[in-house]
Amino acid sequence: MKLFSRSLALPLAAILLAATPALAASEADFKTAYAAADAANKEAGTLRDQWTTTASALKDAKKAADAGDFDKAVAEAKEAEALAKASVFQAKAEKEAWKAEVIR
Amino acid sequence: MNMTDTRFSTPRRLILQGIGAVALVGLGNIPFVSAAFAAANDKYPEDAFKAKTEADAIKALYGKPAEASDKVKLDAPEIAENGAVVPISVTTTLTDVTSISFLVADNPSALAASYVIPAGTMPSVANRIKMAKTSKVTAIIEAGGKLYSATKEVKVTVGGCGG
Amino acid sequence: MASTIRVRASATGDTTEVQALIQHPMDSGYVKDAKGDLIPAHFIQQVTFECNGKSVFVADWGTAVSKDPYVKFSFKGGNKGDDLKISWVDNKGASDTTTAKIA
Amino acid sequence: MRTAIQIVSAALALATLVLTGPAAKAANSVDPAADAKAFQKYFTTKFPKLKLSDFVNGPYSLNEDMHRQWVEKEEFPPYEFALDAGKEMFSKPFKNGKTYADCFADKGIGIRQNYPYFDEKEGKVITLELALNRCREANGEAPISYVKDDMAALTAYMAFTSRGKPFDIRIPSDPRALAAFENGKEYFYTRRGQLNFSCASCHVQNPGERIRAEILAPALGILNAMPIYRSEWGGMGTISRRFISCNSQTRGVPLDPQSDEYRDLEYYLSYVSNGLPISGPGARP
Repeated sequence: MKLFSRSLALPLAAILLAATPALAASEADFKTAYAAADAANKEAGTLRDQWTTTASALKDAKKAADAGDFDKAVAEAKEAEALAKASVFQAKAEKEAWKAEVIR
Repeated sequence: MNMTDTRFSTPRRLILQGIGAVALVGLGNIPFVSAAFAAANDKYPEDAFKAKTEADAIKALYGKPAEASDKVKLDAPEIAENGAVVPISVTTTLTDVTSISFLVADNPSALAASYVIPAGTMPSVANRIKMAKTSKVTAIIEAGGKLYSATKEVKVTVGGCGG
Repeated sequence: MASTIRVRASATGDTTEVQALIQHPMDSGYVKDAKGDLIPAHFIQQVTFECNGKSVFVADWGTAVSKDPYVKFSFKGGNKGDDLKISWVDNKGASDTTTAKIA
Repeated sequence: MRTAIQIVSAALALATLVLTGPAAKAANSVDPAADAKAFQKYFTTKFPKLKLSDFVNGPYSLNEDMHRQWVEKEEFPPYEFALDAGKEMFSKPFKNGKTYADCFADKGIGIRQNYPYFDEKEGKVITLELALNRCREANGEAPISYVKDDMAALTAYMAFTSRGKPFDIRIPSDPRALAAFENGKEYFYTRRGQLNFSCASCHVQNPGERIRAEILAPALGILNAMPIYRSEWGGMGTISRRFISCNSQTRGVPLDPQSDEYRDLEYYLSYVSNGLPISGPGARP
């Protein structure tokens, strides 16, 4: 049923992306990763389709960074970026896809 | 049955109406109330409500065991629309009823509500209770000094798709 | 302040049906608030119903009675126009009373 | 990392193609009347046993066990206190002596079924909740929250005075009104949030189905009982509060109450339910 096939694609994609850092991440790595995630999430905002999970990943990233755990902070920021990018993709895809579901 | 009842003010003659008006024969005799246990007089049964399990609550409240009886008609939903508001009611054809209680086995404390039924008051009560999770719900009726009960399982879970 | 007790008492023949809805949070003490702290238990413990000075119903409630609690019962011996006195007390000692006429 | 994102877009692109292929009929000519007819026909065919007015009871018309629990609640409904509070607030004068009645046609009594309406001067949809706050501001009072009890109490009282009156939403032949209607329709059918659901996923494709404890309400007549006392919230909820909570259910970040999309969504949902009676305030799980 189309309801399930599509909704599984996105969460699965997000889980796939838990990157494992090779060497210890620095604060600079965190800043770039966080900036990328934040930018993608802002774009999702302009498309009026941000996800609550992106917001919480960003929050976790900042919390980890504040605690000095930059490995975790970068990983969380990367996940936030992936989620934000997926939400942007969803918003763009839906610009046309919604018409197919309208009751005729 | 009128599905959309929009007359707000006038009292409703709906299917539940019948529960309230169960006529009870033979109320003439004045029951001897042995004030042995808290349920008989009006003091708030503190420890019964503090009891965790159903058995302890019944012991604290009545001090005697209850036996299942088909004369106790317990009305409870199969799946509660929401654990916060579960409409439960009980009625009975038993006579000389002095107390009615509702217990939810798996709630943090089993005794939910207990009602003193003076002479002249019908042995039927409707109320809305809270249930933590799927659990057996028991109604107990004290009639002529003996305890009768009926039990039903009510499924309870949260709603919505998770958020 | 309007009473916290809403009552509908109607007599048909010699049987009076009583419905009461009481405005009260009925906090069980098991629920956490948004910040994660436990909301302290605050619930009505006893509601008494008297008609012409005689007790017709007493409700003892625990922590499992719904918010804005509702109860319905019937009794014999009440007539149209009689007074029905209802009062509740909660575990913090707060209380409220109202008197309704049987319709 | 890059490749992972490409996998996501490839999978989605494929899914979108499959979907839009068959129904590629251009839907660009906006015809609200035809939309409403098709909308109501979809639901009356899906639930032939229901009368049109039954749809205003949402889940309670689709499940007997739920219906009995609703009947019990309606004996002495939990929204009783909000209704009385709303009636009192509605007639309490502002500091300047005026009351809400002075802001509305027919003193605000029995007019809920005309909301939301399209304001041709401003070129946008005005909902009852927005009109109430505007009335406050016009009389020197601070606006109140769209999701809290006071707004729910006021709209509960106004809805109650319209009980039984059929929804009567008008779309003037102003292109901006048609655009607002279309914008609401788009929002209704657009999938959002990480769970990738649209309003239609639940309320068009799966009404009557269970979603854990709840039964999904049909989209037809879904706003007729607003505002609602939800057992889930242990309190009243306005339309704004309901839209917000639906968004977060699908892990979508909600918009601000009364933002364009929400007002247009309410415009669309109310228009396609024209003819169904107002039954607010309502009780829901």
